[in-house]
Amino acid sequence: MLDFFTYVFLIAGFLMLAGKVITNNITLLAIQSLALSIIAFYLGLSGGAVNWHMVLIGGLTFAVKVIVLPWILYRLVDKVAARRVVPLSIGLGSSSLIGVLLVGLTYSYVVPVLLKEVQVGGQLLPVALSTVLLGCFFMISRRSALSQLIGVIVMENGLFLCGIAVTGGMPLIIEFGIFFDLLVGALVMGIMTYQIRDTFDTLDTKFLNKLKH
Amino acid sequence: MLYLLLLAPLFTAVCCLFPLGSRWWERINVLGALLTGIAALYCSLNVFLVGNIDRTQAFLVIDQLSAVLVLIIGIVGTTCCLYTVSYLRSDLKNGELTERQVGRFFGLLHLFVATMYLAVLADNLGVMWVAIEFTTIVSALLVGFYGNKAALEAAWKYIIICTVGIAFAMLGIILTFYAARGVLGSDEISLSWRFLYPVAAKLDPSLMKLAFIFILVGYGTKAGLFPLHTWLPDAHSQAPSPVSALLSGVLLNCAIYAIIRFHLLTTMAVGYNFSGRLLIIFGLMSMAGALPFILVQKDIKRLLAYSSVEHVGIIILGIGLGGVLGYTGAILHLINHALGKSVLFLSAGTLAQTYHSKLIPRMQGIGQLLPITSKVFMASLLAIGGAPPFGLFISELNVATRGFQAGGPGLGFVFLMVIAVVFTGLIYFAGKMYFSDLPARFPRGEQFSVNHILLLLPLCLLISQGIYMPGAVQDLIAKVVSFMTAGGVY
Amino acid sequence: MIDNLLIAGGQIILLILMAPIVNGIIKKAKALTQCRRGPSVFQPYFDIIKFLKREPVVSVNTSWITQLTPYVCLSAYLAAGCLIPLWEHRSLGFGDLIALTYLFALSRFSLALAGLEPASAFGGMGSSREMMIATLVEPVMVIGLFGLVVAAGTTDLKGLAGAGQNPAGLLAFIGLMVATVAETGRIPVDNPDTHLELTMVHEAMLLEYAGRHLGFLHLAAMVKQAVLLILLVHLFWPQQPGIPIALALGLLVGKVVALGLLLALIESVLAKMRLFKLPELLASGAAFCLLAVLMNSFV
Amino acid sequence: MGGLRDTFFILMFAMYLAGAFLPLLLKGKPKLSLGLGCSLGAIAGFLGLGLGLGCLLSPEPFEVHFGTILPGVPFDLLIDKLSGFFLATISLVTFLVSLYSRDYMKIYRNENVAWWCFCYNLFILSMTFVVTVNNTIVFLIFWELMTLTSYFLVTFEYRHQQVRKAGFSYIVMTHLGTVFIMSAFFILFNGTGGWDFAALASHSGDLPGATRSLVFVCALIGFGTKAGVVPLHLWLPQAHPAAPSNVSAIMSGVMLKTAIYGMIRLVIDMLGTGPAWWGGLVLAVGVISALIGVIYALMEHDLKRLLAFHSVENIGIILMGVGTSMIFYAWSMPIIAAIALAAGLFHVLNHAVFKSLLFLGAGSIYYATHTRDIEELGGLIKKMPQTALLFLVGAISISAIPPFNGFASEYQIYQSLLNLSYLKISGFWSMAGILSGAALALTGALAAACFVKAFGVSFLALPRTEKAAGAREVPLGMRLSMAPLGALCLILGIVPQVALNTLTGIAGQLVPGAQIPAIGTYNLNLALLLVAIMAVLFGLSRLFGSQKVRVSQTWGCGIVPNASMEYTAASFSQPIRRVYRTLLQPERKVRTQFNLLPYFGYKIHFEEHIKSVIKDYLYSPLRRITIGASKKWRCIQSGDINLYLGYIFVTLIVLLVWAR
Repeated sequence: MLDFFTYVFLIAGFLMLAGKVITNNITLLAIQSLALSIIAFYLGLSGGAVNWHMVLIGGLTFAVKVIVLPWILYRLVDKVAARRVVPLSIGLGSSSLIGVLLVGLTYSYVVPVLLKEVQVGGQLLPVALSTVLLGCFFMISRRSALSQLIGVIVMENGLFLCGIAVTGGMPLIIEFGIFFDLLVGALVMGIMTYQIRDTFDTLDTKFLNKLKH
Repeated sequence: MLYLLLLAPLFTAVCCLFPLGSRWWERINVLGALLTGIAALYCSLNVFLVGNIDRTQAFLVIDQLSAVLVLIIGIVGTTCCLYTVSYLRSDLKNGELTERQVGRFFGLLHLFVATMYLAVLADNLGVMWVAIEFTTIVSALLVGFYGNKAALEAAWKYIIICTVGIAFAMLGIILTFYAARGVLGSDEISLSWRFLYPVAAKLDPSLMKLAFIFILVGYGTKAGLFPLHTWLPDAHSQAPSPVSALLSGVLLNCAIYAIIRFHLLTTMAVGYNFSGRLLIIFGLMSMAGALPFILVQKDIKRLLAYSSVEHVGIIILGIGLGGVLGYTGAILHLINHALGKSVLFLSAGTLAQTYHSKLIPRMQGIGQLLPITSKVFMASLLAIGGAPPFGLFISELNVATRGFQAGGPGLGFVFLMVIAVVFTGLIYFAGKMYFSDLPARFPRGEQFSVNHILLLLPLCLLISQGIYMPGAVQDLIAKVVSFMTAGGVY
Repeated sequence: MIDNLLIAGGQIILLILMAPIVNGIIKKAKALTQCRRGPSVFQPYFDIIKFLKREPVVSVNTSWITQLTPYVCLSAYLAAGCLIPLWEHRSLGFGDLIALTYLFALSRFSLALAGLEPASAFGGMGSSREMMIATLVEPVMVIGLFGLVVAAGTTDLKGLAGAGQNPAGLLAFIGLMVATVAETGRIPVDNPDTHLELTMVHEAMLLEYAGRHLGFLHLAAMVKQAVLLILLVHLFWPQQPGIPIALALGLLVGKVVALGLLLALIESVLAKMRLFKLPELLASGAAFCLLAVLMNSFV
Repeated sequence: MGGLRDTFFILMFAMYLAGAFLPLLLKGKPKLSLGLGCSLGAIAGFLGLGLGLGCLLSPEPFEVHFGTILPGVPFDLLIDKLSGFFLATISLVTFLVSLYSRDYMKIYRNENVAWWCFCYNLFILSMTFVVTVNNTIVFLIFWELMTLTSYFLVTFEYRHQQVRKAGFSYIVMTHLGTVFIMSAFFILFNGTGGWDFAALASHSGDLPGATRSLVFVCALIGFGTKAGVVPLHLWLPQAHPAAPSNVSAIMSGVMLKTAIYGMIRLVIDMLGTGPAWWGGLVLAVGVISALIGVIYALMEHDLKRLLAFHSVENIGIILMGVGTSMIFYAWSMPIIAAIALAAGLFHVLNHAVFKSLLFLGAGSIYYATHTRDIEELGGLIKKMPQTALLFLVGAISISAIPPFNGFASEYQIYQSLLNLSYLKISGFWSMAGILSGAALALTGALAAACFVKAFGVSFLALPRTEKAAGAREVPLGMRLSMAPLGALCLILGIVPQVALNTLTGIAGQLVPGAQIPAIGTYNLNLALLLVAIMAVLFGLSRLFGSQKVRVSQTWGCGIVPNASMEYTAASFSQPIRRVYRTLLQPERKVRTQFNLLPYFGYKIHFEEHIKSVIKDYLYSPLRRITIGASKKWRCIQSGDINLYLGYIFVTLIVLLVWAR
């Protein structure tokens, strides 16, 4: 059960790399977030006593990342993205390949070698770290401002999973802080996307290259 | 008192949201800035003079290290906020902004200051992270405030790159948390500096190593370490000048502060060789990497921004080299750079505003256009270049000495050489701007005003740092350094 | 001190008396080798006395420097002559070898200035060439002399008596001879007998001088030649100490005249060189001197 | 005694500070501020001279403590004999130059003279402290302050492109040189025992030989840059002419000497004896500087550039003395080492005297004619006879002609070089001694040629331009402040033993316990002899010769010569240019415009330029490479956000892999 959703989490992240239609990416993001909240719920409820902390995180994730953020993103796409297809800086084939490499790196090197002291069984930790890296790489390989926003959220997802996996959740107030942060950040980035669209008539970051040297 | 320090700028920010008109906003701003400055001064001096380390508050703590940062934010932040008044006035006059934006600007400015205070006062790793991420968000709005293409581009790059970087820092915090919980056994205190330091030696070394790498990449991005600095020249050059001054003078220091904290922790857990060496490498890379951009540059504010990268490198190198001399040099440099660079950005901003251009070839004859401001500009440029009688010379010498001792003659020599070559770049452009003739279409001369006092005060402090530090200041530095050499335990 | 001054006075009188006749003998010898009869050996005396009687004429463009130069030149060379102990090997305490070479520089300096002063093109040309030649001669001379100095272990001229009497000395002698030829302004370096614009060096500087001033300067040139020859004699063929003064003086004059004849011979068999060939000539002189130095240093 | 020195010191300090800040406050009244700045500077210089002489002559050093000014850095002064000597030299020159400036600076009355006074007095103050402080960090602060203030003095007339360039190359080169100085000090510093010189010196012996050599080489490069040794001299001939003449007099006369002080202090005093090749290297550097400096000087017709190149030459001569001394120290022969060092120091003093005299003379020419190009001068001896006499004294002195002071010190250096040969340690060193001696002789000959040109072309014959024709004698104040320098040239040349035997005392201080015999000199005798002979000759010609001197036109083959027929500076130096063409690489451009036939040229355009070999083959490529590489490197900041994110990503991956 846990492994299944973990894999869903990873595969959603991976599929994002393989696709270039922005709406699909948002859907995948929502699916990934859903997987994350289910994992949180599962961890919170599956033990003997109910871990309210986890449940709360799951709920928040569900509310913010499955409903609010995708909704905002869809709205943004409707408003600003003239084309649904995202320009790439690294081709789909090679980016998938690099994605595999990254996952391989986490599975074969980072977790077993560098993190051998961390006593966390299962797939949670490698999947979480892979997702962080994949999210970052997603941002590198996409040249659209919106995709970069999505990438940030994917990275946050990875971080949350990592937090859950390694520590069973950070202290609550901090989790709240991070959530709030994320929400505000996403909002600000959304507003900026909007402004960029207004000013540059495009979201392609290729045109954001006037400042150099 | 610590809460007052946070609430004063927050309250000011909130007040500025009300539609009161620019006169009132200015008054609120001045009042708030002064109040915040006094509170900051009180809090930090309380630590140094009375030795009263306040660790009773939940989530907030002020010790020697954070007191230094509070002091810097207090001085530089207040100066910048006060300077903003005239800056915005002339922007309003030039039609760059509307009156409605003025209030928003003040509000964001004070919010920005508040988040920085939170970042350095936070006792909790997580809170600190949140605060630093908030500084990014708020200051990104300020960077993009003009809303033109370049500003938006800079703001976008800034927020995206820093957010990605900061995300990696979170991984480091999670790992630290995990390691600390294994030792401390409790969730609530495992993220608190004051509980972490005493047990630092027991933390798992391999975990802490990895954590430090993530932290270094994360906060290093925010601090502008090469090659993670890419957002910095864009953001600094496009932001309104008071914001550039704050970004360069204080915000970078907040990120450096975070790195210092983790470095102290890691050093005790892993031993000196790991994080120290990493910091040395990154410090040198930042210095050397920024150098070519300083030698060949057209935009004055980008020039200053790259110089900030270089100076962050110097500070990080000093921290990495460690020892009494290294820490003394780094801390002094932290202070001096904040003072010098903020004055430099403010005066350069005024110059750029008057010329309606940031391009060095267009800024000819600054000495005739604005005699006083340009002299301040020249003096602070020399200061930043590392010339005596300014403080940066002394702090660089301290770091250099430590470099020769700990890193061998090669390291020390490269360090000194890079600084000297940077100086040549700076003096070249300074000469071009100052020793030239003003085009006829500009008016000449300026009146001495309160702005110049705002610029001269930090400059005087810098000179004092360079030739005569009062005994009290020397004690202050010695206290911070002994705090650091003791590994952050009090 | 007083007796030193008296000896110096004696040497000066000797120099003044000896220098013209040495010059006369050289001229005579030259003439003979060229199958001419030549003027009397005493001709230089007559010339100088005649000049000294005449009133001096100076250019309107000149200042006190022009009028001072003849005195400076002559006294510098005479003073140089006082530095070499002539009959007793007794140091007079006026200076040593280095002072001697720099006294030459003093007179050259003032003469070159005087050459520039009348604002004519010739004088300037003479000064310019003179200074150029000096820069070539000076190192040769100094290397040669220092080679001997190292052998003797002192720069004092008393101690240097006969310093050249060793195997390396011959090499040094050849080198120094080249330097002397150049310094005295003889063929192949300069031709003292011509006033052809394109070739003259020393004479060009004197072109605006007349009367008493010219007489002094001619005398100075002769004294310079005599001093250089005496120096060579002192270094390579020294006087035996303890012989009677009259004999010593006679021997000295004889030796100097012998060297002068050698100069005359050189002058007769060689042709005047182009000015810019001079570095090659002096380089060969320097090479001989260097060889001498090498031999002296590495023994 | 100590009390008196305290008073002198405090007064001097106060005067310099007042001289710096009061004019700035009185900026509105330029005349007053100039007068105040110069007078206070002169008083301070006088006090400094007294203090310096007092310390030079007194057996025990003079100490001042100001307490700790920076973390771990006490501001302590320790004026021993060496410092006292340099302090006295600096103060002597600055005293007279300050007096001179009162009148001279009037030609800059439209400029910001208050700012000039500020920089000027601070400049002198920092020089004063450079040679007297006893702490590395304070030394470096004042060293840099000295550079900075002199940079502002150099760029005083910043409206000229040339001046800006000169200022830039000056500050860049000396700043880079400072890196080497700092390196030398910091390698010596071992982290304990503080920053004062004694602490650094006390453990310098424990360092391994290679490290000590590294310190030495760093010191040589660093101080050599400031002193202007070849090939690090490039800034010098640019900066000196760019500055106002009174400033060049100080820069050339005494500022360069602070580098010599630094070298002696760091290498001989603190580092102690090293292998003989140290001294050999210094000697070689000295020889090369002397020769190259003087050859380039000959090619110049900008009077101040010419003098600047002569500074390179004279620094070379000084270094020959210092280097020889270091060789003797290495062979532990303290007595001849002390004498050699004294010879070098004596030349320091002499060069300070005659070079500042010459620069002030050049300043007077500029004051009178507003040009520094000697091709535009001529005939000034009639317009400004006293200045001409003083300049001539300087010219003779610098050409090392007896009985003036240049000869006296060069003579001592000759003797030291020959000592090197007499010892016969090995054939190599004997050769080195002789060849250096020959090089010194050549230098002297070239310098004489150069000053015949400089003096002859600018002061003698006919005025070449209106500027020269309209010249008038400079104000009395300027002449009066040059006169003591001229007198000193003669006095030091006639009785050098007074100075020399004091200076051997300094050298003796560096090697305690060595009994250094008094040096006797013959200069007085020689001078008396010369004067006596001249007097006799003069008397005889008065007695027997005709008293009248007829004045007539110069003979010009039938036409009355005018100024355009005079020998120019360029033509004067042409033979030498030709002899040294491999080094100078002259390039000649001749364009003849013909009238009708190729035989009737009516207009000939002639240009000849020499190449600065060192600049063309060393500095320009270096600069080009630096700028080119920087431009290439900038492509990493391409403006592409994806790339930037990639940097973060790659950095992280690399660190993760490295962490293992």
